[in-house]
Amino acid sequence: MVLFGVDVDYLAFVVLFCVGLYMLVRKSNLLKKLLGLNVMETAVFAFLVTSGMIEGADPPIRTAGTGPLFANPIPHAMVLTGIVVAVSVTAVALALIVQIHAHYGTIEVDELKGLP
Amino acid sequence: MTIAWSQTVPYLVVLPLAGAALVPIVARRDARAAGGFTFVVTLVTAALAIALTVRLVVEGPLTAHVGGWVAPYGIELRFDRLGAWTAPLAVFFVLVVPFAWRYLEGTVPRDRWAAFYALMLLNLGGLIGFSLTADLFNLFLAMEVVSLSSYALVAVAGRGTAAWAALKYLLLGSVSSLLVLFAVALLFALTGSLNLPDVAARLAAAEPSPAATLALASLAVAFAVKAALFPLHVWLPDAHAIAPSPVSAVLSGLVVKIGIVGLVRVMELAASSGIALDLFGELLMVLGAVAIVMGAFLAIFQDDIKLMLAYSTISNIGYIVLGLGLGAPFAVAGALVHVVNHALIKVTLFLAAGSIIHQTGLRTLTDLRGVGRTLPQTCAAMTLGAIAIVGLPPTAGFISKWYIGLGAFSAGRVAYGFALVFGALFVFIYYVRMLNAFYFRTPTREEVAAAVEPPWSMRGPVLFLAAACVIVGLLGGFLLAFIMPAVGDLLPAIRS
Amino acid sequence: MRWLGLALVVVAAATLMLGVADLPPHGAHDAPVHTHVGARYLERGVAETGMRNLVTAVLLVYRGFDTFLEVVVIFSALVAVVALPRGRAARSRDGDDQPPAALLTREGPAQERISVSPVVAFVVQLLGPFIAVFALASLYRGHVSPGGGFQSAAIFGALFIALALVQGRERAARLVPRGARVWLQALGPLSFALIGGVGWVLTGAFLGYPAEAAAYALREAMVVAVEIGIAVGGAVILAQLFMAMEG
Amino acid sequence: MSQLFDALLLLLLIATAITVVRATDLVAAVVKFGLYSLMMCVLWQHRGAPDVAIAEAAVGAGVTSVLFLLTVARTTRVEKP
Repeated sequence: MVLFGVDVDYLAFVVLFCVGLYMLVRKSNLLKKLLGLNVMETAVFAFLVTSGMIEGADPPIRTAGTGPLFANPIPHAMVLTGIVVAVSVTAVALALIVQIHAHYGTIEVDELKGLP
Repeated sequence: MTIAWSQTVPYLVVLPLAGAALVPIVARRDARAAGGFTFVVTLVTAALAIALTVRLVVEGPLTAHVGGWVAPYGIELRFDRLGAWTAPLAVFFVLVVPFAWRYLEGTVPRDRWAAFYALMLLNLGGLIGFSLTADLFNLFLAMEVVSLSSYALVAVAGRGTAAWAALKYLLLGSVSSLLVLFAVALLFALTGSLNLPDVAARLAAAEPSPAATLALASLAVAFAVKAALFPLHVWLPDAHAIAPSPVSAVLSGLVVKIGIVGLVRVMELAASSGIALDLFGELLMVLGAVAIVMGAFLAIFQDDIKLMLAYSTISNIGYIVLGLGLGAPFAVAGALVHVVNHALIKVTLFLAAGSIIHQTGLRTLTDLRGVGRTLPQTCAAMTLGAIAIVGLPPTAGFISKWYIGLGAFSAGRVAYGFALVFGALFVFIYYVRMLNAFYFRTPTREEVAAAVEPPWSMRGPVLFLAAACVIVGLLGGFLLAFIMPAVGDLLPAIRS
Repeated sequence: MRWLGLALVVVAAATLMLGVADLPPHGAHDAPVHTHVGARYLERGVAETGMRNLVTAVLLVYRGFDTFLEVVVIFSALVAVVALPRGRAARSRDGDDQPPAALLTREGPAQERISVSPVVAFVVQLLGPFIAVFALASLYRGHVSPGGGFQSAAIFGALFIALALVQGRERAARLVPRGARVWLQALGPLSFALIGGVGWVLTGAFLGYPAEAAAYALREAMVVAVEIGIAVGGAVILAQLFMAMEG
Repeated sequence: MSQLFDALLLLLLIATAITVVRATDLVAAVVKFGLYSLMMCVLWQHRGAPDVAIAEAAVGAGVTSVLFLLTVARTTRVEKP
């Protein structure tokens, strides 16, 4: 579907990306920032999956009774890998947030800035 | 069947990474054994890298097709003249790891040593993978290995302040990684390929599109964050100053260089796809010049020696970026040589500073007055490093900065030449300040008066590196001659 | 400062919009993305790799080096989380925060672990074996149907977490023997290094798989070894990440 | 039909993402994020990526949400305005 010359799906992903970016830069709470980062990541993944699809195509699994059109398998492999990377970074960030809270007693950036 | 040298290139990446997976197993018996094991792994990696560099000189660039799939259908690793910087890279790790053996005692709890050594090896493997791969998505993954291990290494010494510095680093670093992933996705959507030369060829064949320019621009911004280029440097000082000193040496000397390697890749991509990045070269020059002056200026006001060295890194990244942006052959060659030279000097300085901090427990210039009398060897190494980073002949810093300056004047960019001179002046001021405190003031703290030289496992690497600062300076011509053939491929990006 | 953030979002939105406006609309089968590398994989992948699921073929065979780095990334995450000191229960300095353990029940006493409704516990225990079978099937059938090493790891990891939540961490932890953990968590990178080395000896290229028809069984064995490495290693790492975060 | 479904799903995704931004209760925010991930996984299944959908359901919605909840339990539940 194309609207104002822009593919609606890509438009939606830009909106999702920016919602995540907004959460990352404007929210003071570290957990909220991290959620924002995850929303941004998912938006990029969605962009990848969508760029690899073909209208009316089957998943890239060539068993009997499928075809003749198949979705591109490379973006799927990239997104699978990307999901693992995303959860890895998130886990490390969360472990750091727990430490920050144990030390400073807050996870609000506005409050952390004033502390030594 | 003879085994081709080129097909051993993947082992440069695999050896340290598989070694990292083994470190926790080795450490189960004795945490110290992990240190020895890590040292052996870095040693083997460095030996392979040096052997490959020799092959490179003899028979030209080596290309490995992982899994036997020829590009663009598989992942390609290229060991070329730019990729050869992985040899000094691995050698630095060979020196940093023994330094860490004794340094960790008393600074990092014993039950975290295994994690520390594993993270160091992961960092090394990621750095090598990032420098050698010719595949966009592989580049992203190697970058994530480097970044993730760097975030953890900053926090490894464990107080909450370190965690906060690490998290700031992580948040900015993740945005930068996400930009890279987005750019990779865009380039893939445009060309259907991930292999760098193939992507460039297909972009060149297609009609010029804003999407391709956007992809290159977001790659450039992302790598500028990783390189801590001036307005995007905010994460660097805290993270590099708070980390344990061996980690600071690695982060400040080596990890920021992935940003530079990334920028070089963007330049290659732009050059061979014919996408004119009109503002790109100008922007690099302006930001580089500002970074030189601002980094050096901010360093003057630091009392904490590690914070001072961290700001000096921002300034030196400015030199490299300015050199790349100038686009004159001398300047680009100087910049590429400075990547290695700055790594050498900064590792020397951070390890020497780490020795001083480790032996005295103090880290500000005010507290460290007179330390030159009680730690003469370590401070001599620090002095050599300082002379090298100011760029006085005959040290390693001289030749690269000289060529960047020469490039600026030969390109008619006199203003940038003066930025360089100003930067050097500030750098001179803050190192004179340091040397003054070390040698010409009387100790005010009894820790300084009672300090003794560190054990040989720490002193050895520091003295060796300090000597290397001079030797590399004397042999600087060889480095330039080695890198010159690679410069030609980069130039059209800026000239166009 | 706050306006700077908002301006950044607006600028990013405008730039991205300009960038994607220029892309070919998605879903067209003749876009460049579908006619180059992906098309070749779809065309020859089944013959070259013996796998009908081409995503698995890309992950393990064509772009195996990516997957190697992927298992290294998640291994790094585990090492990183372990490297951080065991945080004790956070000391709350603010009066309005609730004590952590009362989080999901609100009225529970502070020492009690998060309590779970008996219905949920029963359902999880009832479904547990079936989920495990699904995870195994997704590993075993990964080359002909959706699934594969990593998906299987993800399902096993999620199952472990569900069990730990309803049965208590101690009982779940017994599923992953303490002594074997250091080996199991390293299984991903190690299996890749090992099989990659075998491939290097056999074919001359790291992570190469012998293509001759006679070596069919050997190739299968190599692929299965890597898949098991990814699945077991990934699942153990996810389980340990959970246990480390639970404190 | 398919296009309508897609458009509806995309709108719902955006709406859910915005509710994540607006939630001041962090448990609610995480649960909404889990919902967002699950809807994303439906979208991918619909786009011919069942492999990715499985992984996203187990990791994106499952493991990530649990790790977030554990962190909320060990830090604080309320986001300060």
